[in-house]
Amino acid sequence: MTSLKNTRYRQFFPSLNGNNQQIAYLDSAASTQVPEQVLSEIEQYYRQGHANVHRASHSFARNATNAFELARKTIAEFIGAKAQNIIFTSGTTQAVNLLADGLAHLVAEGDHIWLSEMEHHSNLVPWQQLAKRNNAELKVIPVLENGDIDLGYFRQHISNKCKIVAVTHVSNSIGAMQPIPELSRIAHQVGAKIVVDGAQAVAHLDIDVNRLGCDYYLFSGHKLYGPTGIGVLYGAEQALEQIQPSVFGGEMISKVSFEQSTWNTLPYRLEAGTPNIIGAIGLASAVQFLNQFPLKERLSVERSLLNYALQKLEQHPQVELVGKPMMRVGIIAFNLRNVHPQDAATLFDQYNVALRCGHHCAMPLSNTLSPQGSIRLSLGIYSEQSDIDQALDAINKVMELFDD
Amino acid sequence: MTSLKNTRYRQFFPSLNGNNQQIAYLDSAASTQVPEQVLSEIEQYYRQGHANVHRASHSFARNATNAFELARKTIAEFIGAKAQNIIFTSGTTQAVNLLADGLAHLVAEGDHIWLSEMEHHSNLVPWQQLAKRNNAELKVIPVLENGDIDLGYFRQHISNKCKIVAVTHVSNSIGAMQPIPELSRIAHQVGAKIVVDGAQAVAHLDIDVNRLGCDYYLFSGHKLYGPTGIGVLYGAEQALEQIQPSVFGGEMISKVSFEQSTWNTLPYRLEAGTPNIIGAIGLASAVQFLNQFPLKERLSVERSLLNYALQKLEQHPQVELVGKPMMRVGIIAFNLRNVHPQDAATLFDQYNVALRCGHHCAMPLSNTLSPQGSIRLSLGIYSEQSDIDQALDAINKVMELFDD
Amino acid sequence: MINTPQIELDLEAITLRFADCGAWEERYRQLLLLAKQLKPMDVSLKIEEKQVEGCESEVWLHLHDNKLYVDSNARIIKGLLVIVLACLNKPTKEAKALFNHTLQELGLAHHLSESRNNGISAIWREISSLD
Amino acid sequence: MINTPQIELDLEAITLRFADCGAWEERYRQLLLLAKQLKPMDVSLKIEEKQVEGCESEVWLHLHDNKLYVDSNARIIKGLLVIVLACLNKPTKEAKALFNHTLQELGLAHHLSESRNNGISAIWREISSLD
Ligand SMILES: Cc1ncc(COP(=O)(O)O)c(C=O)c1O
Ligand SMILES: Cc1ncc(COP(=O)(O)O)c(C=O)c1O
Repeated sequence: MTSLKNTRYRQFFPSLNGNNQQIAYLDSAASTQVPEQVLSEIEQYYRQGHANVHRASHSFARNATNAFELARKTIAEFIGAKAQNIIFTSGTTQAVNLLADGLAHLVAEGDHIWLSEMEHHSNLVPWQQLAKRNNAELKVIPVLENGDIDLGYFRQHISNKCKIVAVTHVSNSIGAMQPIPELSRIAHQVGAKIVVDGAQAVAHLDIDVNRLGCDYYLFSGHKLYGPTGIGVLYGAEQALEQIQPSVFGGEMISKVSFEQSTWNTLPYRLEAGTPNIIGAIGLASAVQFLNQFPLKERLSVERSLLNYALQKLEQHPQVELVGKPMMRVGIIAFNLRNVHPQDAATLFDQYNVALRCGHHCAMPLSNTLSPQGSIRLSLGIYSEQSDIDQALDAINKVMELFDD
Repeated sequence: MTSLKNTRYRQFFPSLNGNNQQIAYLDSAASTQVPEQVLSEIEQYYRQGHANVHRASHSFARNATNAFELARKTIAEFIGAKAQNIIFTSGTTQAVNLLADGLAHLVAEGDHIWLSEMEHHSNLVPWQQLAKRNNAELKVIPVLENGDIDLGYFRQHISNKCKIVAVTHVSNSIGAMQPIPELSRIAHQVGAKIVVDGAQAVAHLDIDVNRLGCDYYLFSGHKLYGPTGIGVLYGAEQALEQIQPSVFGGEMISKVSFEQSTWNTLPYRLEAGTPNIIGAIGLASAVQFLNQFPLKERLSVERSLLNYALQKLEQHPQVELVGKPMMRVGIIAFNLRNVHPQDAATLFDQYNVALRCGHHCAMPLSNTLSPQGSIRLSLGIYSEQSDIDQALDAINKVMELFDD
Repeated sequence: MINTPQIELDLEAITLRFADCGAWEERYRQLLLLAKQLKPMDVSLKIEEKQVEGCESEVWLHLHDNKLYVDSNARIIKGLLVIVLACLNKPTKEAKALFNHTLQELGLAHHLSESRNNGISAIWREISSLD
Repeated sequence: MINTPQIELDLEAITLRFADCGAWEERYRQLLLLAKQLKPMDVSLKIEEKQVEGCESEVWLHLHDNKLYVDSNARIIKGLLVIVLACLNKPTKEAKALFNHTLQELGLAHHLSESRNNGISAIWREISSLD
């Protein structure tokens, strides 16, 4: 139990110290706090002289280009990939859209696109719209009562009409982890590409895209202790080549006339316009921040804390868990008996416990498991047992207030 | 001439002081340096506690949402617009793409899209691809020998087949300013929408979107002393309503089922995914930085400096100006006699003069005016006479080297 | 003016209930009790068409014969709705100002944020559109 | 090994030219003079198909009968091309290492950046693909 008392990580996050010490921030699934190190990296970059990247004919531009491309490498290695397989985007959502537009040519009339029932809207609506445009069919892997996907159903129903499988690695509303290696195998057996939304996974698991066996892996910087406005689309060698550009302009071009344009090489072809240079540098700095801690320890501290919270909540007579997945990562969804989740969140706020209520941008799942929505507690590297205890305390007080 | 010696502004830019004092940064058209104030605003925001916006059930989220929406207001007012007419994008390029996709429904087979010959690739290729998809025709306003557009030609040839006119406010390769109010009138006479690429204008002119009379106005934060990864798409009331969402996911949605989705209200409908919160806040801080100086003075200081540079370059026997537009803003393109621009840029770099050579992402114009490319000198608020003098000095030294 | 048949309390009576409240918890306790003062809305009216857009919790709003009926399944919102109704013996604009003022007085002002997903501002938007 | 009929200097002669150079300006003066040592490439070969992708300035590259011809309209690149050719009396990989080493020695190392638009690395990529 000593690891629960671990306060090694929190000290690096200025927003959770000083004036904010009384706040239990349990909303990391929405966005994470940013460590000191990232802030000073951002500042230092701008102080040393900023420039646009790629057309490097002066020292600021050379420095910017080197820092930007080094960031690509750092981030690539963090997920077991090579720099040339990393496309910078503005976030997970843009990455999914780049894919849904860029892979449209793979999806013909009558083809299938498979999703799970627990997808975030960002990994659902782009595919839904693609299906609509191409007269393809959206197929859904249903979720079992406990919140795990029905793998048997998927195995049974997928056919070689399926061209794309798009699944989340970890559900943002209930924390369920999907068996990606298995899903990849199934997808590849029918010749489909598999897209994995890693937004909720990348900060909480040891990610190796090769072991996962997926074609594409996506995540956002702002859920990985980095700045907003930066995201990553990883694509395996062949898979990346398949993405046709759908956003045009700037450095993604090789030659332009009014009659036609030819595209640059990868990864640049898929990065239209001036990239978010400082976003990439900031995210790489966040990754370096994480890299300085032994991975196993970092993950096990978080897992112990999650188990602690889970145990306490499960035992609480007035708490109803929403979803009890076999493998859970970073997130617990629950409701308080006879209390609307929005009321709970309002009062939690009063008790300085920061968490979310609602459908968590996953309405279909929410409608299946808990139509009124739920309260979501989610962890970050800086989370501590005291945060959980504060939340538990708040739960008791909320229930008291509602007892009248 | 006293205003030329003005060193009021530079002191606020850490990257141009201290170690870098010897560098003459004359590449602001590519990207601008960032003032101290913006750096501390970014740091302060993250230190005080960051969260995702919009679903504000705790104090970090409320603060983030307030800061983000206040940023929208600040930036709106800077260009004479209202907050609800501002869509945040990741940059000008993404803004043009949002438009080219979102206005596709206005362009039928055989319709025309008009551009000028001096468009940046980012305001060219998206329209070219739209024209291709919709079997429409791309029409080009040619550029006269001096680099101004041939307004007469445009007046004569535009017809009510034209649905969209997309023009740059200021050319990024030669600094030519377009007569936007006149172009807006012409476009509206035939019932077309007019899109204005303000990337090179917004830092250097007094922008009032109402006076310009355009339907859409776009720019990037990183050319306005703000961070990378943030841009703005302004749309007039009616015009904004016309843009159909083309990027899906997150807060742009009102309701989702697997069968269909309905969209949120404006501006959120066009902002898919977690927005670049820190980018918006940083850009608003840059705007506030500018707002503290009297506008007229700020612009006239820059204009005097540009005139000084222009005069010196015009008089230089070995300098050939590329483009001599009637109205010039912030940029001068030129070549050195018998010196390839890339050679010049390499040597300028040695003399600590930071400027660009090449086609400046505007190949069609480059091919017309100067097929081998050109050297581009561009100013920012921090530019001083000493920077120009250093460049002139470097020109003389380069010519000496090449004389052998 | 709109009729509000779901409540019997007037604004004075409401503010009186908060008069002795010290800590925020007591204020919220009052607000939650206030929610119980809202007579139920006919269930047949709790349908999607009557729902206010932009609320995290469901809020229903129905105007018939100049009578306004509201409801929510979130109790804090329901308590706030009672205060909304109590303000509606005035033209909408004045009523909204009064409501804002009252919330400030009662120490519940942070429910007034103009954030898009703030149910309360969505409700006022909807009520204004009834004018 | 590839033949390089456009130059007569060998690497030793080239480095000798830089031996007395102090300031960077003298080194660049030598580099610009070196460019003049490159015998012209047949104009009929200066066409788009022969152009190296990823260079800001045009660089042409033509291999015929194991003879390599190169040219550029930028003089600094042309000077560097002379050094490239002088290194090519070795297998490509060794030649590239030798070239990098030489540039370091001559104080021209910043032309070696791996930046995408760096003409020099594009040229080596192209030469390697000839192997
Ligand atoms: C006139 C013009 N339009 C568009 C752009 C593209 O801007 P961004 O790269 O920030 O998307 C630029 C900048 O390079 C520009 O100068
Ligand atoms: C599982 C999942 N997918 C996608 C997203 C969208 O990420 P972003 O808003 O950063 O684009 C999120 C975050 O909200 C998420 O949790």
